Amino acid sequence: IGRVDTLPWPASFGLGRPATQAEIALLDIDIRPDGKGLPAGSGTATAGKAIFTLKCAACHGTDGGGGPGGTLVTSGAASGKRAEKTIGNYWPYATTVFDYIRRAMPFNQPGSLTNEEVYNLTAFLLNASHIINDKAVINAQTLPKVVMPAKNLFLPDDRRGGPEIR
Amino acid sequence: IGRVDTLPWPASFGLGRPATQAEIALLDIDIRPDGKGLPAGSGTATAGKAIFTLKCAACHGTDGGGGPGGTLVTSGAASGKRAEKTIGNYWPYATTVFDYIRRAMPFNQPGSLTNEEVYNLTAFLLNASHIINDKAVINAQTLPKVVMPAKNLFLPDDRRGGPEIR
Amino acid sequence: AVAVVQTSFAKAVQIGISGTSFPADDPTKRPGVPPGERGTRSLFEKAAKKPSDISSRTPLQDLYGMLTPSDLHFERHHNGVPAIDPAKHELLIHGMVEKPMVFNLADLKRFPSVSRIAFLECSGNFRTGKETLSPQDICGLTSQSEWTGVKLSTLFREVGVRPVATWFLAEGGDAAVMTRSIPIRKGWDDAIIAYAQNGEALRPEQGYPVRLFLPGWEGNTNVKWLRRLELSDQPYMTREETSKYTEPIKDTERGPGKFRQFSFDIDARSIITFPAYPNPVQPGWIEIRGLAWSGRGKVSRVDVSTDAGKSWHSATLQDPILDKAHTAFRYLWQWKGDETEIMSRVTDETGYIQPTIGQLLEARGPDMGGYHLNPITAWQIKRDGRVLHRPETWK
Amino acid sequence: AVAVVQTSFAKAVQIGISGTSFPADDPTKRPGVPPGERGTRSLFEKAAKKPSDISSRTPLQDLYGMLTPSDLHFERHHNGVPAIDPAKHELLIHGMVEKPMVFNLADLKRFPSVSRIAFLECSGNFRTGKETLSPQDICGLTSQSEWTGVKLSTLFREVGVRPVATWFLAEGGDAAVMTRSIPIRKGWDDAIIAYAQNGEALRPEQGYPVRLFLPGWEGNTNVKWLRRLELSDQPYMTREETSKYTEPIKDTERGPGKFRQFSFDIDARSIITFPAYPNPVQPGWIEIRGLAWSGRGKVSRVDVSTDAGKSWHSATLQDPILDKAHTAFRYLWQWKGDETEIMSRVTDETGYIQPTIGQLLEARGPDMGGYHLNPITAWQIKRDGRVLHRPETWK
Ligand code: HEC
Ligand code: HEC
Ligand SMILES: [Ca+2]
Ligand SMILES: [Ca+2]
Ligand SMILES: [Ca+2]
Ligand SMILES: [Ca+2]
Ligand SMILES: [Ca+2]
Ligand SMILES: [Ca+2]
Ligand SMILES: [Co+2]
Ligand SMILES: [Co+2]
Repeated sequence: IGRVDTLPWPASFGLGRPATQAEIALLDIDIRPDGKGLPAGSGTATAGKAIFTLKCAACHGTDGGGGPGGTLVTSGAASGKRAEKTIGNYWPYATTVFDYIRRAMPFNQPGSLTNEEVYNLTAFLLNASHIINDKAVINAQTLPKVVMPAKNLFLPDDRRGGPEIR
Repeated sequence: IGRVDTLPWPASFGLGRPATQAEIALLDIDIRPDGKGLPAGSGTATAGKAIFTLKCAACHGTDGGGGPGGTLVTSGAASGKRAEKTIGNYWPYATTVFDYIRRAMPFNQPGSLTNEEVYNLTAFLLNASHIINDKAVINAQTLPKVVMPAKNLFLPDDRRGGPEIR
Repeated sequence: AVAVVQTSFAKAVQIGISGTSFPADDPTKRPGVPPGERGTRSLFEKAAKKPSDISSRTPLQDLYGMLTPSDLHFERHHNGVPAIDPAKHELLIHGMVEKPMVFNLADLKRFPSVSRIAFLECSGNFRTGKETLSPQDICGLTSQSEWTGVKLSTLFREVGVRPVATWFLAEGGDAAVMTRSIPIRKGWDDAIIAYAQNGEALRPEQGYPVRLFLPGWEGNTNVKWLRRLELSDQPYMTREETSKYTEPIKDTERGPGKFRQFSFDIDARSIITFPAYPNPVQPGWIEIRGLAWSGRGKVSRVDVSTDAGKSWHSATLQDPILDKAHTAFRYLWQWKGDETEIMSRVTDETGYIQPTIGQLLEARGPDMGGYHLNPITAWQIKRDGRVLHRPETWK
Repeated sequence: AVAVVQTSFAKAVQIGISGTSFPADDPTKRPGVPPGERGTRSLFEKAAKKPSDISSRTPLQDLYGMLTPSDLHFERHHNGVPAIDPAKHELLIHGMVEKPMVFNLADLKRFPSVSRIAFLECSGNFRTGKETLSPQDICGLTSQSEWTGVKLSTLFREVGVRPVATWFLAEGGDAAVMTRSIPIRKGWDDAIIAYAQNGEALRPEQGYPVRLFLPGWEGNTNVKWLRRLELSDQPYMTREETSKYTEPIKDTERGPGKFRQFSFDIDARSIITFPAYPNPVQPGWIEIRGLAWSGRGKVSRVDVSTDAGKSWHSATLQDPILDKAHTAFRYLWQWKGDETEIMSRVTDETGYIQPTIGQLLEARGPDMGGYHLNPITAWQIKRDGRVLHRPETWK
């Protein structure tokens, strides 16, 4: 939905500079649900468990079961109302796990993990949440295909103003 | 020009407290051109000169002729365009001299003068500006009667907006 | 210099006529502080934000008018406030655009600019559950500033956003590298790449040197310390827009257990900030004061009840009433000392009327979560003048 | 904590994939500062007032939008900023009233209140004479805030001002015990006894805890640190309103040598704040920006000339355009590198058009003094991009 241009402005103000592919690549760390953005590399739950114990368990508990940084691993759908909202019941896309861990964790050393470490940790958390089996290899091809329990929980906003309370 | 009261408000909000005559007297230090507000006491140029030398001359020069605090004594009407604007050519009311000195001077010890000192200093500055003679006694009766050279220099503002530049 | 003044003051007391009647620290009797480079705040003024580990709340009950002092603007961040050198900070715009570009701060400031006064509210801005809560505690995650920057549409035009782009990702340069996906229509409509706040550069806590500002949209989408925008034909489903800023709803067609996603608009809301806990009142005339706002446009009216919701009276709105802005309201009331409850209710220009918590529960279901809660908030006035929050309980 | 982060960062650089390409102080790689009680200003921001012995000027060329940060609001005082304990400060209203009353700060805050955004300008706000002057130097004695307080008419009503009263004296509690006489109509009209500024308590430099605010009137009449109002049937002819804030005029009927007194209104004025000295420009598109205001009402239009006054173009005014308020204007211009002069000219809603210094001289005479000077101000754009004030010379 671009816009027809009716402003009495120059086509370009000539400010800024073209971005190079190299500098875009450096910053373009996001991962889309379709897997766009996933780097080379791969991981497994077993390798992930070792890294998790070392770098994550202090804040999230052994196996992600809970700690000062919050709980990462529970299972069951959101219909079990008292269950904490976690990867296993409230994350609609597996790609988000990779994206979020890589950009923000560990909380005290953000941005310090290698892609390989992130793949391993992702595999570990998906396995601990009973979404993938413990032999599964997680990489750019397999991760977007993981179907998450929470996939169909979300509806778009239907609040629109006006008298109706939603 | 009071106002007809059409507000749907109580006649009084009942806030604040009545002022006592004593506390009004303590704060009511202003002097009007008609002499309202002048206290008991009196002064002469001779006595004023001594006080001036002690408490004022450091900033305004010997006899008020000029210093870091500005010039107090010159004479001649404002038509002498290069003359500094002082008591002798630019102050329309003598009462203002008493009022201002008492409230604001000496600059480094404001509010420290007795009424008697202020009368004396006023007499000194009016005499030095050739407005009263050196025998004149300045008090609540005589000060408002002193006719200042600048009395008729001032006109009310005639700017009113609209296209005309004034 | 102080010693000199004090000595001469002591002397003045002995010789002066009124000196003896004034207090020893009479400010009319000693020269004050000379003009300076930066103004000060009186040491007698104690208004402060209330910090938790993850946020800090604006002291609404201590403020006046519609603006929030920049250093009292609420904070919410996900791994602290970064220290950014503006000379090194850049904004990259790429993805579905003709010309991927990098803009430094000087570039951004040279584009045509815009200013607007608007509120910013966190969608998690509600607390209740006990009587001893102040407006700051209940809803201190809303603040208002004049924001200045370049319209995002101007930058979209500059980089040549492709017609296929329907969303964009906004990414921050903080330690959380915060990301949110935003529908492109908001970018073309009124989004601002803001570099100034209340006349000066953004404050670090509000995204210095540059942030996304989306008038009327939930705080988290207004990505601070903005470093990158990527145009896309789909949302990115970031952690914030899936596992976090989503809330349980009642879906009558598809059954329970559904959640609302991409719930951007801030529903209309108001709160009385005076009288309010912790400040007691005295019997007599009281000007009831508060703030009202809507993420969907202007405030149309505010009604106030002083009898626990039985009857409502139209409050006065302070001009100017601005689009998506805190609007001050006032209602004059005579309190005779009886126990009662007072509350306010806003109507916005779409006709939306601020609901009670009961109406929200009915519309959203019993497990409605903690986001986008905008209920009418009542203060209990006790006979002894204490003003207490009336807690809402539903879980 | 910093040491730990730095150590782990060094390790990250060794093992990380992108770590090696980021600068060592990358704010995405270390937790930021947690939420706090008061926000901060970036240490990279240097905007400051310029103090003299008697005043301090707002850095207009460094600001954005229409508001002035409270700590950058201009200062003008006659013997320093007093330190006032608000619990001890009172306002006495007496003279031609039915009930002489004393109000403390809590009393004043309980009355019906009002807020408005308005400028405050010193009538001595003009400098020229050399090329190296910035907007701050030329006209930094104007600033804008949202002021909140009680309308003076509300207090007049409370004390019962007698119909014979035609003036009132306003007196400050500073070391100058500043006094001005004000026509009573201003008190009934829109005068505010202000206790708040930009959402919080007044700043000490602006009159804490309470000041007189007279929208559109010369700064000196807006008595700060207000302690007393006396109602009278004549003006007091204080030093400020006789020997100081008066100016030479041309009186065609009564001859030369006359002076204007009680000249309260601020005439309409505008100034371009960008481009402006000391900041140079580069060829290309430039958004010319500035402020326009009038003490007589709203700004109706601003015209900008980029060819030394030969032709004029209508500038865009930023909403909201408020009564007696700084209004931001903008005009998009392509500078091709030629030497020229740019300038702005405001028209207010009374139809008053900002004059040239020549028009002022013709209307007021050759010796027009330093008050109420509001001439069109031009910036010379040099071929090398330097921007210099075009000095006005007439004495
Ligand atoms: C020093 C404490 C700490 C460490 C170490 C830590 N985390 Fe976290 N983690 C947190 C905190 C705090 C949050 C919540 C952040 C927020 O709210 O924005 C969090 C959030 C998360 C989340 C999102 C949870 C949700 O439901 O949204 C995931 C996933 C996660 N961490 C994974 C990890 C992994 C994997 C590691 C190790 C590589 C790790 N964390 C190490 C503190 C920590
Ligand atoms: C420490 C310096 C200092 C001392 C001592 C001092 N003055 Fe002043 N005086 C000033 C300054 C500075 C001003 C200008 C104040 C202002 O602009 O508001 C001034 C202004 C005046 C004015 C007003 C001049 C005008 O044209 O408006 C008068 C009258 C005056 N002083 C009288 C006195 C007298 C009488 C004394 C002694 C009792 C005195 N001064 C002591 C510094 C001083
Ligand atoms: Ca991407
Ligand atoms: Ca009096
Ligand atoms: Ca005394
Ligand atoms: Ca923040
Ligand atoms: Ca890395
Ligand atoms: Ca000041
Ligand atoms: Co939402
Ligand atoms: Co004037």
